[in-house]
Amino acid sequence: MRPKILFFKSVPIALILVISAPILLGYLWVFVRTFSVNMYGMRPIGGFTMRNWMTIVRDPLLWRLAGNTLILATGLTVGILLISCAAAYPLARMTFRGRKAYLSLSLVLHAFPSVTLLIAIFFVLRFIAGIPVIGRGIPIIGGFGYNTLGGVILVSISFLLPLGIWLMKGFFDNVSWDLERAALIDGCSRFRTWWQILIPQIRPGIAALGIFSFMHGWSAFIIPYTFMLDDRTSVMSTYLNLLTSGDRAIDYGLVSAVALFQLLPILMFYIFTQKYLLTIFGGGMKGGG
Amino acid sequence: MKMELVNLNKTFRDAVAVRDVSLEVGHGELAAFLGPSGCGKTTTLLNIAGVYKPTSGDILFDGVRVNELQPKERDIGMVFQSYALYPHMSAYENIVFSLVLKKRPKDEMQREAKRVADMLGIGHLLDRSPAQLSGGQQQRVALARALIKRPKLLLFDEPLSNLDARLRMSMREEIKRLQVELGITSVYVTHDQVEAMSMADKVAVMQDGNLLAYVPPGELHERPRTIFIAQFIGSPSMNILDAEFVMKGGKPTAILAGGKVELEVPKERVPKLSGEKRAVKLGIRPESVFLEPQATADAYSAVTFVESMGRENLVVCDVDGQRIQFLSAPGESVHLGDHVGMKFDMASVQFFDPESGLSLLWS
Amino acid sequence: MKMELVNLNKTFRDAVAVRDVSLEVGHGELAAFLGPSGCGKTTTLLNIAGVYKPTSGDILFDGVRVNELQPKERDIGMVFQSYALYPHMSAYENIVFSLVLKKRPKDEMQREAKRVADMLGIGHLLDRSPAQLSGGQQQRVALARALIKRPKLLLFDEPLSNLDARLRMSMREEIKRLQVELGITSVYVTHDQVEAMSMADKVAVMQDGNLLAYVPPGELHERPRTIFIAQFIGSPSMNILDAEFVMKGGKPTAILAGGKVELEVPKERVPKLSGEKRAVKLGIRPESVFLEPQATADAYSAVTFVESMGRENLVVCDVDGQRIQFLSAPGESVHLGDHVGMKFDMASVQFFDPESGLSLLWS
Amino acid sequence: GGSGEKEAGPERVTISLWAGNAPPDGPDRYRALNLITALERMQAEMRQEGREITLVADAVSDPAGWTEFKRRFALSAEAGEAPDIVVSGHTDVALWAQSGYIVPVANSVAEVQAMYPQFADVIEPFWDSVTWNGKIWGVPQDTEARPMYFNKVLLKEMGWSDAEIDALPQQIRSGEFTLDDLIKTAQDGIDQGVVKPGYGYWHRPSAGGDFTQFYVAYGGEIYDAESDRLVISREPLRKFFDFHRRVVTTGITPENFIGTSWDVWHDTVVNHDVLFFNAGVWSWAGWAVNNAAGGEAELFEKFGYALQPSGIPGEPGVTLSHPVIYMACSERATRRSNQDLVIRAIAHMTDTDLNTRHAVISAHTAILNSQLDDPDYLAAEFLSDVSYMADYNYFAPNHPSYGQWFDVVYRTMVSVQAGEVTPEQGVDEAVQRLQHELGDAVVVR
Amino acid sequence: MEASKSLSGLLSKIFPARSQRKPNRAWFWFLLPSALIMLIFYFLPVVLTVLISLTNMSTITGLDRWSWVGLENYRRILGYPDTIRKFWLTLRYVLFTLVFFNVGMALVISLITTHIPKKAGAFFRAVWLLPRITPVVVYAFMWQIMAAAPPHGIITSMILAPLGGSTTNLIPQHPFLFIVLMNGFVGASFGMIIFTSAIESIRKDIMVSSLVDGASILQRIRYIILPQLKWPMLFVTTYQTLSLLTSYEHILVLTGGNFNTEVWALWSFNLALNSYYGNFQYAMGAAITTMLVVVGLVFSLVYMRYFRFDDLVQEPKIDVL
Ligand SMILES: Nc1ncnc2c1ncn2[C@@H]1O[C@H](COP(=O)(O)OP(=O)(O)OP(=O)(O)O)[C@@H](O)[C@H]1O
Ligand SMILES: Nc1ncnc2c1ncn2[C@@H]1O[C@H](COP(=O)(O)OP(=O)(O)OP(=O)(O)O)[C@@H](O)[C@H]1O
Ligand SMILES: [Mg+2]
Ligand SMILES: [Mg+2]
Repeated sequence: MRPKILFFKSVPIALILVISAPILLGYLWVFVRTFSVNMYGMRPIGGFTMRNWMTIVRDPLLWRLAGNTLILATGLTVGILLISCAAAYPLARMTFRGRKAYLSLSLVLHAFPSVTLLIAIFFVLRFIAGIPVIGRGIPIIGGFGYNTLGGVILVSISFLLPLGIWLMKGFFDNVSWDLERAALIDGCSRFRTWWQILIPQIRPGIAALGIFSFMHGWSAFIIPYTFMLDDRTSVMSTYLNLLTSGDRAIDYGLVSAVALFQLLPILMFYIFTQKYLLTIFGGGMKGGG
Repeated sequence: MKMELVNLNKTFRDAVAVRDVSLEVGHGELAAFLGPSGCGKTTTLLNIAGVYKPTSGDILFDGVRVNELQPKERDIGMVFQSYALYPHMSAYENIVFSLVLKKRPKDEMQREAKRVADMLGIGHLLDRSPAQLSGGQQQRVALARALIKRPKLLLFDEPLSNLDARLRMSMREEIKRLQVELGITSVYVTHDQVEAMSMADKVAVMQDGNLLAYVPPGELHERPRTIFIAQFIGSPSMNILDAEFVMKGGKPTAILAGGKVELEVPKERVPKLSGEKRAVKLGIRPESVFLEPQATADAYSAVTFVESMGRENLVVCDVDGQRIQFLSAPGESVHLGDHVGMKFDMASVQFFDPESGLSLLWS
Repeated sequence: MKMELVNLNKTFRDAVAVRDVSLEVGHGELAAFLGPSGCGKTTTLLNIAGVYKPTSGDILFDGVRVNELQPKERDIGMVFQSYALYPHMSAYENIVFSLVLKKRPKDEMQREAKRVADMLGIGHLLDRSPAQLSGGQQQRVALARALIKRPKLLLFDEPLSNLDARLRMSMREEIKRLQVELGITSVYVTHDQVEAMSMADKVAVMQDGNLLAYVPPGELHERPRTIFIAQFIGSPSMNILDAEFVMKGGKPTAILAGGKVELEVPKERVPKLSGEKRAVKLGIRPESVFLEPQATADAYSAVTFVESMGRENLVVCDVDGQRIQFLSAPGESVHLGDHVGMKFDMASVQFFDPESGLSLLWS
Repeated sequence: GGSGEKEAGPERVTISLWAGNAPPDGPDRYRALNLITALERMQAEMRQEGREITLVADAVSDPAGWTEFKRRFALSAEAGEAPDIVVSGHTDVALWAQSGYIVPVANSVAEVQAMYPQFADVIEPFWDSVTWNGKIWGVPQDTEARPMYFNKVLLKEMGWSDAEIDALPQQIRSGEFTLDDLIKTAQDGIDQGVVKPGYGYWHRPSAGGDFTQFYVAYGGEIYDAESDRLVISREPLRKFFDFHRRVVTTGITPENFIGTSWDVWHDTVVNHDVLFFNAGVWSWAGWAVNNAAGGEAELFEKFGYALQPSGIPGEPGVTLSHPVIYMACSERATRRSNQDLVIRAIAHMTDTDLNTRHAVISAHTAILNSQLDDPDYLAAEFLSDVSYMADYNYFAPNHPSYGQWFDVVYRTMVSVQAGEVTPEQGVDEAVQRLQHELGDAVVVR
Repeated sequence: MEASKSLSGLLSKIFPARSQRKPNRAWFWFLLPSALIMLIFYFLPVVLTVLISLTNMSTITGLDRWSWVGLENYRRILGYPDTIRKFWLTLRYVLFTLVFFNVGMALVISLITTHIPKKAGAFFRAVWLLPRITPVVVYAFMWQIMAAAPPHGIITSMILAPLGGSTTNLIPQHPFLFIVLMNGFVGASFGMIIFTSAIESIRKDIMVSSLVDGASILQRIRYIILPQLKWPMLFVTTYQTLSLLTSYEHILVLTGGNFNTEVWALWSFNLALNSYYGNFQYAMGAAITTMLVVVGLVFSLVYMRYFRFDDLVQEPKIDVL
């Protein structure tokens, strides 16, 4: 019996090790590359160097861009979570005309490739930039017009919205009706029920969307690059672009280091959300409704 | 607060769950809902709570129509059949949640929670989360949550179903005491008749979404309006026998088993028969049937089934193809296959119309 | 299959839920678990099912240790207290799920499902999803799901708690019949004593994780080993009175209420007292106390509480500061404040040690 | 972009500049940084003229590749947020002039030469590269050549004498050594076992202007200035395709080669004994720093460089020049009307020392006559060596649809090289596609 | 005065005062933010894009001097010799990546990682997240290095060369395989995140009860877990189909569209926004996009029918508000 259990436990691990091998190998390479002058296959050539990491540590711009990136990623995450949790709630749990239509439409819009919408969105942002205060006059995010962090956040939110709404709707669907009923009877408004009772039940969903949107915001390139003009106020990914574009010889050691540097915060964010958001609540209910 | 239902209907897409229910629960009264599983009790409760909107009909609180009022505007407390505890809150937080919503001071909340929780015997569990509680403990937390609010109307949906007999009894007393003390109008769904009988001012019996009766508990037991009620109320349930009613020698008499059994019917129990019809259904509760030496027995037959029910035994006999069940007193020992004599106490006999099932005594 | 628990322990992080429980359920037997809410019944069941792993101790099936076996390798059926129906499947799919896993032919599944569902009165609901069923209907689906499998071991966790009395009775008969017919070893958790008494071959009483007794039902009622069992079993629960035991005129006598009441104790009920100790707890069931004209009464006192319990009334009197409760027969009408005489039937009296709570008759 | 706000006191003007494809700390950084020095000089000059002015430089070195840079510039110009000066390839002139993002510097070469002495110093043919529609739309900043490098060590192993090796650039320049000879020599090396198979000749691994050098080397024409139309010549195109198929079939170039990463590419040509390879002059600087363990000295020891050989015996070799130029943005694009001031700033950026500073650091070749005598420039041995190539260069045409022309030609070349189609089929395909995409804008010869 | 009155009238019509007890519009407030965003940043741009596809807008015309050309752009697209080939390539690419990675691999990973010890599960999920959060250039470079010829290549020099296999750059040899692999390893994490959290949110007692019912782990996956993932699967499949149809970045960086790997989206991007020489043909790009969208719509409709979208959108069980 013992060997059998061992077998059942080790087969999945072995399996996932095999299918993850390309990634593990690839990132091992990237990691080693940051410390070596050059590499042939998995073999470092030319010795060990700290130069790449020192470049990062010493570059003040990079840290500043990291700050901007954090604002973008956080703004996007908070925005998308709030907006899609709000939208998904009535779509999952209220009766009104046009419910299904709204759901289908929101998904279908995703069929439009973001790149080619850029020109059209440019028209919109250019218009918003002309509106006083909202366009240009908000601290930290600048505003919501062309060439502001806020504008970039809004555009990014819109691109993720189909994802958010659909994902959250699925999670709301699974919450027990009696729970919501109990809250209403206890004296909650529908808003409060949503906020205080239902939202905690869909924490795995929030984790999923949160992780996803944070990652998205943290590594977003095309939108900030297109709609933000000054690299000094832009984000990390444009800095990375700085190192890799054109047909110059690319310093892959440095690029790898910056890439890893950029990965760290997301991995930390991921670990955090895993721990706090993926613990789900059980109990307190019986029955299947 | 007085609560009225007027022609309440609730239809789900493919099923009628509540049909034309009208009743009134007076201020401070407790109405119990009894009925077989799936008869629409929970649905009715959810309509009163404002969670469901009646398909038609009205709900009145103190004479005011509240159909359009939101649950939170109705000031009610409810214990759910499924408990419906908030899984992300501790037992304490679950209990005081409604007070938090009312922005009560913290120390008051703590005091009240402690009081209610101790009363329900869960004072030591307040820190646990629902997942760490047993079924009965969860149910008591749900109960505490409804009681702490002291609402104008309390709705209980089988609130004690997961508790043991002793706890259940003391809980039932506590609920009743509290309800009377505070004068809270209450609706109480239960499948435990003793609970319904002992707590309720009036009992509503439902079947398939219809309200069959809404009467004080004693009346329900003594004067059942239909065969269904007669059989549903009381455990073990009433024996229903095919009989013929005749005047024999000037005395009203019920004849059973093709004439083998003749029973004299007391004056006040003579069925109202219209015209010549004499075929009736005779109802007699197991408690009114006793073992009797053969000489003086009303009927005599073989025992087909015996079951221990704790201190008494349930005895089932077959009299000419009709099943009669009754309880044997603790001392008497009856065995399968014995032939026994039975005596019928006709003082509480019931008669029903065999076709409509309606009572021939109390309609 | 014979199922044994040997010194079973289950500890949650901060609480001991099951403590050193050992018992044996013989092949084809049905063991009922009784105990107050939170005493560890469900936890024990989940250990047997293989859902929890014992903290220590063994579980044996036919003498083979199965601690390490996965639930699916144990061939068990279980009715969960929380039902645990699969929300994405219709009632039918829920019921036949275990057969699907065994790759049974389709028509067999349909036949079996129909049979079980009809037996449980849910034949017409097979197409509905759990969310469209009432509480009792869900419970019956859960029951059907466990029964259809005909496993080697059936575990029931309060399987009838949401059903009305009548349905419950017929269901209980069905389950018992099926269990006996198929000879399936079963463990049955319930809070309904009548259910336990009438169905079980042996009853286990638990308190705070401890197994207090594991005996046949009759013995549990007649020969309780501790005050806890005595009071827990039987409803309304046994009166426990402070008394002194003396020999008075050669007759064993219990003296209550500072000598106001003297009761003669039958020979076979004389307590085993060691040494000079004479203070005892006298236990007498409400059923053994009767109303009696004052002249011949054993005791006399004012009625402090009367409650209707359906056909009988529960009467509570206060005799010299001690509470005595008993049932008045249907005919007798007793009112609050009346002074009544009581007669004690000493044939079934119990005596307990006031300190340890152990029986002085059956230990 | 910056803005030209006026305050009390001395007039304060900000002049902004974006330079594309130039990482702020890369060798091309002076494309932007020169503005700072230029404005200091200009401010001093203007103060002498009696104009109290403070000039502030807002120079952005944009590291993004050309594509992204141009997209961003186009959109900011549409939003009225473009910089005053944009530094980009000369091929953008036609487009941006047409869409009104930039203003002409002058109406003729004569006029521009008369404007500022610095402009008069520009080697005259380079003005062609910024001429469109008869007007001058920008000022060249630098240029480059894309030589054919050869591995001297390998040639020597193959039995070439030092003299023969030293004469090779001259032979190419005179048309004695053609592309066919290149294939033959490489094959020779492989046959002798000196050169590893597939290491005879490497072209660049991704799209780039270098490839038109072969087309031109076989006599292909790209642009007909008179009618302002693009040209595609069938026969040269066929030969060009054929050459790129042959290098694979003869085994001097590896199969499956396009798409190799630049990192690998640079390392291979420098350290792994490739006989011939094409690359820009600017690569030299990068190799010295990143690839060659022995720095520039090692490079000189190992490699020689020449024009790209001609395909036709007797014709001189060629090279493509792609000058990067300064352009002054229009009022529409910047919402400012300081273009005169801006052009004056461009003139200061064209000071010899500034341009040389940039050229030397980034290994670009000169565009000013005075640079050729500049001691700093002369000190850069490699640059002086390749200066002569300016005489054999050609420019990509200033035609708005040139990008499409190039894309079609390049893509077809790749599929011919991979053997998906024969050179003849490739020609038909390319011609058909060009006609479909460009219609009247292309002439087939 | 008049104006303000009619305005307030209008406002009170849209936002009825609480006391009026008109049909409740809680849903309206919940939907408002998302509706606004979608309207402004999606709906409007989509309409604009379709309009742009009917013009000759490009860098040459700028954004304000274009003119209408009707269906000219569409005519030209259909006239290209390899339009159809690219279309099939796109479908093939979408299908393979979707089936093997974005849904298939995602399921496998989420199932495995939820069935092995918690920490190991979290670790492997993090590993699979890496490709998504790594900048495309670096990620593409990783693949290039893996496939490069020796001595640089990892696969070639570590695996193939010792076995005597191919020693040239693998990407041009198997371009289709590599674009699917590269996209797949990024795409799998999307489904993985969603499936994992959906699995985590299945009620505990149901998981347990299935085991007691006699299900093995594999059977539980098949009968309990997968059916409860229906909504996430509909979503992931539809969403990822649309994403793949419109994705181009990885192919762009890996092959630049060479070796017959130019899918429609990349083609659109190349035309509209990726001219080395700066002439962005906005209108052509918009036209290709619009055609792509039609394909996307067809896919979504088929999926919604096939997955019985209507059943998945259940009726609310609370009537009020
Ligand atoms: N996961 C858990 N963590 C901590 N304590 C628990 C957990 N599960 C149960 N308990 C505690 O263990 C004790 C036994 O619980 P169990 O569910 O077995 O009771 P039970 O006898 O089934 O009660 P009931 O009749 O109310 O269902 C209870 O006190 C309960 O609070
Ligand atoms: N959402 C629903 N959709 C369709 N039918 C429903 C729905 N909810 C309940 N029903 C049906 O309506 C009837 C009444 O249900 P209800 O829950 O009110 O029964 P109940 O009297 O509370 O029963 P129990 O004692 O078993 O809890 C049942 O037959 C049930 O199956
Ligand atoms: Mg119910
Ligand atoms: Mg339990």
